Amino acid sequence: MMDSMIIGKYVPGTSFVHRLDPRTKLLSIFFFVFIVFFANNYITYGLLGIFTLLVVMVSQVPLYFILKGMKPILWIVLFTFILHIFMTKDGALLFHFGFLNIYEEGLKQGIFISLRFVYLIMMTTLLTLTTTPIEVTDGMEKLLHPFRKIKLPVHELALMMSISLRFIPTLLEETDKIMKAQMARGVDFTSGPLKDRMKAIVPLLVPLFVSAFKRAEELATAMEARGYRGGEGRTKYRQLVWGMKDTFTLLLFILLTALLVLLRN
Amino acid sequence: MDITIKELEHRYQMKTPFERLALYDVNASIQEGSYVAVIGHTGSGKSTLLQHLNGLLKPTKGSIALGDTVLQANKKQKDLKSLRKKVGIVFQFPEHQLFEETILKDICFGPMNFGVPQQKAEAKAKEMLKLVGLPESLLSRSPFELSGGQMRRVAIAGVLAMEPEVLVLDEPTAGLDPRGRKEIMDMFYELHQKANLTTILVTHSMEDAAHYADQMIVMHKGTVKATGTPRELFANRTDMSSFGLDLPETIKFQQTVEEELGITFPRPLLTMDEMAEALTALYQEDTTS
Amino acid sequence: MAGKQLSTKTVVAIGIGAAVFVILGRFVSIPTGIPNTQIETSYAFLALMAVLFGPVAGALIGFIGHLIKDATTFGPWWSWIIVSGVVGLLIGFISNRLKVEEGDFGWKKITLFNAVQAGAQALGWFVIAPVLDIVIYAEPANKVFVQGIVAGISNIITVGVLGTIIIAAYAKTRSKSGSLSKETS
Amino acid sequence: MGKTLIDVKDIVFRYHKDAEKPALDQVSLHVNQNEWLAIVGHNGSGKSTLARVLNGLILPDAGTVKVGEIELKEESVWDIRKKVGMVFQNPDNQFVGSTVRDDVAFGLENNGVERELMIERVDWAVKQVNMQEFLDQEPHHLSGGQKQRVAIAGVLAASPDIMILDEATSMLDPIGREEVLETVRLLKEQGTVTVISITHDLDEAAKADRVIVMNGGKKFAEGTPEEVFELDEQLVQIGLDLPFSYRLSKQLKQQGVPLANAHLTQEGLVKELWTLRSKN
Ligand SMILES: Nc1ncnc2c1ncn2[C@@H]1O[C@H](COP(=O)(O)OP(=O)(O)OP(=O)(O)O)[C@@H](O)[C@H]1O
Ligand SMILES: Nc1ncnc2c1ncn2[C@@H]1O[C@H](COP(=O)(O)OP(=O)(O)OP(=O)(O)O)[C@@H](O)[C@H]1O
Ligand SMILES: [Mg+2]
Ligand SMILES: [Mg+2]
Repeated sequence: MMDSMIIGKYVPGTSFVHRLDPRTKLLSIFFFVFIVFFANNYITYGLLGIFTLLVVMVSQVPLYFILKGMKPILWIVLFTFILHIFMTKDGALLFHFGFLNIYEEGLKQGIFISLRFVYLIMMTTLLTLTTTPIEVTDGMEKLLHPFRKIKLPVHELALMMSISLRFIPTLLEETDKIMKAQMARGVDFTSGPLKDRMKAIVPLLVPLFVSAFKRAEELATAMEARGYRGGEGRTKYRQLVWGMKDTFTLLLFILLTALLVLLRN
Repeated sequence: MDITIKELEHRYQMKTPFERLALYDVNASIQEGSYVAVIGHTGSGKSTLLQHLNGLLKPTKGSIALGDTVLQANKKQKDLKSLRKKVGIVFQFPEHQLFEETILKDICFGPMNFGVPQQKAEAKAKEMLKLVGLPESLLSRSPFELSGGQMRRVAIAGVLAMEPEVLVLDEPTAGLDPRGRKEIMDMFYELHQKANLTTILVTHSMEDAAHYADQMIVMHKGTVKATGTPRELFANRTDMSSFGLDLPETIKFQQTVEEELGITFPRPLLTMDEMAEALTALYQEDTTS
Repeated sequence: MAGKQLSTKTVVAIGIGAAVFVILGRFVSIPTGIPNTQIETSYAFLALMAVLFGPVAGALIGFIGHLIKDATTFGPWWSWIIVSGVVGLLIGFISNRLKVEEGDFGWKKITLFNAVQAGAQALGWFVIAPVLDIVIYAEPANKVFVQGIVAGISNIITVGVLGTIIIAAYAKTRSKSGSLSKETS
Repeated sequence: MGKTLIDVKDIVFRYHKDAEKPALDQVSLHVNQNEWLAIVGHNGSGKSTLARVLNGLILPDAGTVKVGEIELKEESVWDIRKKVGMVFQNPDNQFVGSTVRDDVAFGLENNGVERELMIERVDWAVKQVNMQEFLDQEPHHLSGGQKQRVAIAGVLAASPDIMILDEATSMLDPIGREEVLETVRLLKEQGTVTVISITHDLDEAAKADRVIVMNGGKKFAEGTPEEVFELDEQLVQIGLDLPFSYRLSKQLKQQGVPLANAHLTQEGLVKELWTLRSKN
């Protein structure tokens, strides 16, 4: 089904990375986003690169899987790279052709910034590849728990996310059905003048919304019939277990940070 | 319009890790003007098969010939629109396709997409609304103000208004009350006879299959396992249950009677009239002997 | 949102709304004929939801929907996710003025809607997105502003045309009895 | 029959204050412990509305509802919902959790049940509906019948006294339907729950202990299946049908087969046919 494409990002496994508590993974990613900026020379970028590849190896997710997932964003990386190359005009002139001038600094900056992108994306992709959406939701709920004090509706946010994930496959199937029903009534979604194509989307969207609202109403009713009345006084079935490996991972990140700080210019 | 299906295969999501073989080696022919019931366990491929009939899905192997139009694997089909006009499909829960402001507009939507002028479409809409058993006074109302059963009828009218030559019905009565179900099935049957339609009905109701169809196609795990008249097929009870299919109430009753009374009726009894007749005959035989 | 508790119905509507946002964003776009350029339908939907359910729902649908959409492709791009939330929030503020649930979406309301959506999106895409890109990802300024302006203009036009069409179409389905506007329990 | 579990007196309910016809009009009924009560009636006759009142999803405009010792009021709604579980028509729109396990636990979480007990209850309930092999499955990988069984488990886990099935099988194929009904039948026979089943399937209603017929928001008839189907043509007139065996018996009688009465089940009819034969 279409749905496997979308939620099926998760690659089942039992690797060290898979078994980490989702909180650890979320925190690590959060950390990583910051410490990437400490890198500013070849050594630090190299260090981060080795680290990233190491994590990929430990996760046992095939590298090509990650690279494939990155495809859509590759052109952004490329764009950034080119932009930097042509914009920075410091250092020695490396290449000259007509009005094109490439300087040493420009090349360096281009490479660095692109690498930073690649590292960031690889790590976040790795998170979604090794963690089920439910775990992510659980992890977020737990991490945000303290913010309840300032009236952030943490439980509700987590519930919204899990309902959303739960209904994507269902609604996707529904979209497909409505589309086919309207095509059978002569709608053409893909050809004709733009104006017609804009209009053709209405017979798809209106029924989809009507159905989504109906589902929302029925689901809300079913939830209330089962005693749902907000996060207050609720217990939780799912539990997250913090282990040695989680503490170890966080320590590793601290070590990495220290190294980066030491080795940067 | 005769329909001939040859070695049809369909794979969903071809060439992805999620590829799934939903139909294979399907062969069947449907004569113009016949009423065919397609039956089979959930997931046996009935809906997949239906969607090939107007080019919503394309064969990944094999071909389907509908009159002069031939849909073939690996061949781009140009004029799908004219095919879609000739083959109308009533999907499961068709009320989900309603979207217009008024019932009139919604029924006219299909015909007008196929180039029928507005006035003609509106006249047709009125006629169809009556046919499905709703009063004309509803025409200017919003379809979303109706009850579920009424919405179903409006959606059906929207397909009928396209005046298809082949009418494909995918479980058109699911969720209706007994009267609504019977009214709609009878309406389709009447239309089938009057307008000389070719009707293809997917149903889980063996009663409906036995009652309305003159041909049946039995699907099982993605392919056709048997074809024939209801009487031929229901004569073989063990086969039907091996395909995960129920039997019509009358046949089930026949089976119990045969087991309990230690007799065999010469043929499958498909309707209540036949059943009653056979039992009465049996009783009279007993009393006179 | 602080203080006031969200009703079950709102929570569910936001969850399902975010799901629809993801689906539209990933699978339902209108090809323009220009290669690699498509009209996104998801922001038109976001506008509809914001108009129907108000700023909190608008913000959360934009935020959660965009977050999930990104997370199921290559990983979250926070700056733009936040902007989706902001756009939903800002458009949501005119929910009470428009009252689409009552089934009328005439010229006056259309004008108001478009003024607000254009303003909200201009602020979001032209200003907030690039600034966040610079702050979070330390991207070069001229690149992100160009990016933001391109995205912003195309989204403003899309929501202006498609958003107006679908809100009007949806309003018509609600012409009389709107059961969703009623809250149980 | 056991003691009375639900007692409904003269309830009236309107969805819109200015609606000319109420959705429920002076309805009274009672439900006995451990019975199977079928509610039948045409589309829009008020069956679902009645079910919603019994679970406290809506409060009647007039009349009283008592579940056990508790009277339905704004304050008692949550206690009532603990006692009365509901399974709805659409399998998809009541599956809240991300997996079978989570969904069954949902009701328990809402009621603040301790985790240890929760794990025990979830495992027990899932076994009752024979879904233990699917604990970690996501809903879109389950069939309609399986989803409905999960919904039943979700209700059971919270150990209610009464389970209301509102056309819980009408979107299923015959096999899924049989799966679900068989599950409920077993639970009822074990004495685990009292069942109120809203259905369009008259053959299913014929197997109930008692039947209530709704028509246009009013209670049209009430009694054992035998009593109710006596009404015959009157039921057909309000959009209902008669069970298969009943129609066949009638036709046989008309054609001169001297059956003593009209049968509601195939077994009964065959038995009498057998007796008739052996007499000759
Ligand atoms: N869009 C799709 N993508 C992938 N697989 C699909 C899709 N639609 C159906 N299938 C699969 O194809 C097979 C046949 O499905 P189909 O819907 O044709 O069955 P059916 O006989 O109509 O069942 P039902 O009686 O439940 O309607 C099933 O295994 C189903 O899971
Ligand atoms: N949410 C609602 N708002 C307004 N009117 C409603 C609502 N739900 C039901 N009604 C009306 O109340 C009446 C009784 O509806 P109800 O849903 O109880 O019928 P039902 O017997 O369950 O029908 P079905 O067999 O179709 O499920 C109908 O006239 C219906 O149109
Ligand atoms: Mg099907
Ligand atoms: Mg109902």
